[in-house]
Amino acid sequence: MNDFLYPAIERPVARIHGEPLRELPRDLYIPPDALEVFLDTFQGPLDLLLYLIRKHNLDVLDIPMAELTRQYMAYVEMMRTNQLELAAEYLLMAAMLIEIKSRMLLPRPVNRDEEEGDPRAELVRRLLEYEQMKLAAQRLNELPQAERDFGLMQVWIDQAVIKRLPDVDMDDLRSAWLALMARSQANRRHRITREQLSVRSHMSRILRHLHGHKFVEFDELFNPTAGVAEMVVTFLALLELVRENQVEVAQSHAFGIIYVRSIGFLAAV
Amino acid sequence: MSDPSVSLPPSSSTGSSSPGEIKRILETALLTSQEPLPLSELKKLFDEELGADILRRLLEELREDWDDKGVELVKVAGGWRFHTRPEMQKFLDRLNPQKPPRYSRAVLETLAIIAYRQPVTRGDIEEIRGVAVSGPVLKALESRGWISAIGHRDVPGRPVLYATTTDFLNDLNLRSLDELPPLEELGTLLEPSENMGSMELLPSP
Amino acid sequence: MSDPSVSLPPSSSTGSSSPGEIKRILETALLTSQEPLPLSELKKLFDEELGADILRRLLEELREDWDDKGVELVKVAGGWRFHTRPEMQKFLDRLNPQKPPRYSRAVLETLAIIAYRQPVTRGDIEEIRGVAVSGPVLKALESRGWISAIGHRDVPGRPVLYATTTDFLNDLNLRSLDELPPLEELGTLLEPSENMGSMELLPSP
Repeated sequence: MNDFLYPAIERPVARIHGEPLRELPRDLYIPPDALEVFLDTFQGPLDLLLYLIRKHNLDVLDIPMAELTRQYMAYVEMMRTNQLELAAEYLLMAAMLIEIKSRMLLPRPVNRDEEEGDPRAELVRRLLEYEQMKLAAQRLNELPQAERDFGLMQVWIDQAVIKRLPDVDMDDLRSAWLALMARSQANRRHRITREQLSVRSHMSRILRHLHGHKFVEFDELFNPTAGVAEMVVTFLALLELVRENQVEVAQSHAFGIIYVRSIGFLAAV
Repeated sequence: MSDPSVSLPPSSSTGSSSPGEIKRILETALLTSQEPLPLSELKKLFDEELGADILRRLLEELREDWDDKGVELVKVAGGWRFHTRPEMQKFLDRLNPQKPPRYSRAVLETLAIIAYRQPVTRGDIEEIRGVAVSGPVLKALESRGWISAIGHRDVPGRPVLYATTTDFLNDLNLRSLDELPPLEELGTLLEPSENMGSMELLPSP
Repeated sequence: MSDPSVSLPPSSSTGSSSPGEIKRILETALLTSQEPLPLSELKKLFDEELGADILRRLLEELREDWDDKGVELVKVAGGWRFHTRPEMQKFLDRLNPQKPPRYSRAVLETLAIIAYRQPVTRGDIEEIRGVAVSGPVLKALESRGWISAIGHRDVPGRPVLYATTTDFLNDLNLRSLDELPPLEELGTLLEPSENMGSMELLPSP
């Protein structure tokens, strides 16, 4: 705990001419060589003030401002000589301390508001809030921490080579088709003419139906219960197949049975 | 549990640690290590000098302890490590959905052409795509059961005609080909052009 | 081993999987995941709909199964996870001499302020600490995944508001922010003799 709060007290504050300096001088005179090390041990002016108050066992609610300011200024003076850029916040605090001190020297108004109480009140509030957080930080640091104080499981997931097949959805088809169309715009040799999908699918259906039969009766290809549109599409599909030379439609005599025959019959199947 | 089964020689150099404790530490180290741990590393866990034979015996015991678990202790090239048994993968995959594999553009476009323009020959597909269609592309779709040869076109060479199958519809959750995104709709997603203008459809039947 | 102790209701919807099998799968999933797994994730492991109460019961049993191991099953903010017991760390450190960074007081104080006062702006932190908060300090906490920017305060300059993350709770073994160590009451800070007695203060000058 001490180590966390005031590491400088435990470890050598600095080495001066090879000699470790284990304790801060009581009068806070800090040898210039040690200043940087000393500075690192405090988080800022509040931390230094807190240190001074706690070190001298001062009552936070009744800080002897003159003494505190004097010590603080001695410290800041040291800092000014070689680390001015680091000292800005400390100087600000010094100004605040002097302001509080001067306000305390002024005679207090007779009817003072509650808010205009002890000029040290705000300083005390900040000191206490800072100290509260400082202790909280220490407690947090004492909590067990993953990796530092305990380990996590890392069991290897053995990826057996199970072949996963890609999924395809309608969006994939849509974008594939869009890509085709986009390309066809760039390359006009390949004209894509749109046709009714249903005609095409019925062409497949008819070819499948013809599959394995030498002839199929024309009527058989139509499903009257499916509605007029369906029948028209089937008919268009049949016409298209004829046009593409895939089926042959034959009628031996007028009003006789019309037979449909696949021309490009896949012998193997 | 299995401590009594460890019959260490009386002159065992395990010092203060019992075999059970050693196994407990080995197990913990192996469960938390990303890399396989060779015996030389595992030895470092213990203050006392542990012989390789003792370590090996305890590791064997540990392996048996895990016999009926979803994770097993195995010896691989780099040493010992725990890994999941193959039958666990299907469960774990549900937690870490891997990026599913994707078909190449060639496969998808070919599928789209067959779906929309069936029945088509390889030549038709090549004409539309503007490039040759390689054998593996059609093969991938055939072996998936999504397309099949349904006949030949009666032209010189008698090219095979392809169409989509019922499996294709099922796998894509379609009741019929009519449920594919209509082409007219697709046309509007692209900048209109001269060429697109020529693609006006026949009136609906 | 502990299967008989699972008294699932007869109408249990665990379907084909036995409680033992479910535990085996849960265990495997938890052993392979560095991240804690919430019940909602664990449910995904199974085809059947498993009630949260059944899962919780099986997880409790699993926790007991690991009672005498170097690894324990715990519940943290993000869900359930296995981690090593503290007494194992000294052994694990021998394999892995590289320790994670010990954070400076500046980092820890900043973290404490964010944890206890969230959401806070950089200005709020500076106000409490009395010094500027350097970029690297916040960066260190952000890259560790312990804090994140969660918005802006609606004041001029719209400063970023920081809060702690679930990973922060997980890494500190906490289920919620309520489990953070309680803040020292300001009142107790006012009594230097009691509170600061342990600080070996020099006597007053």
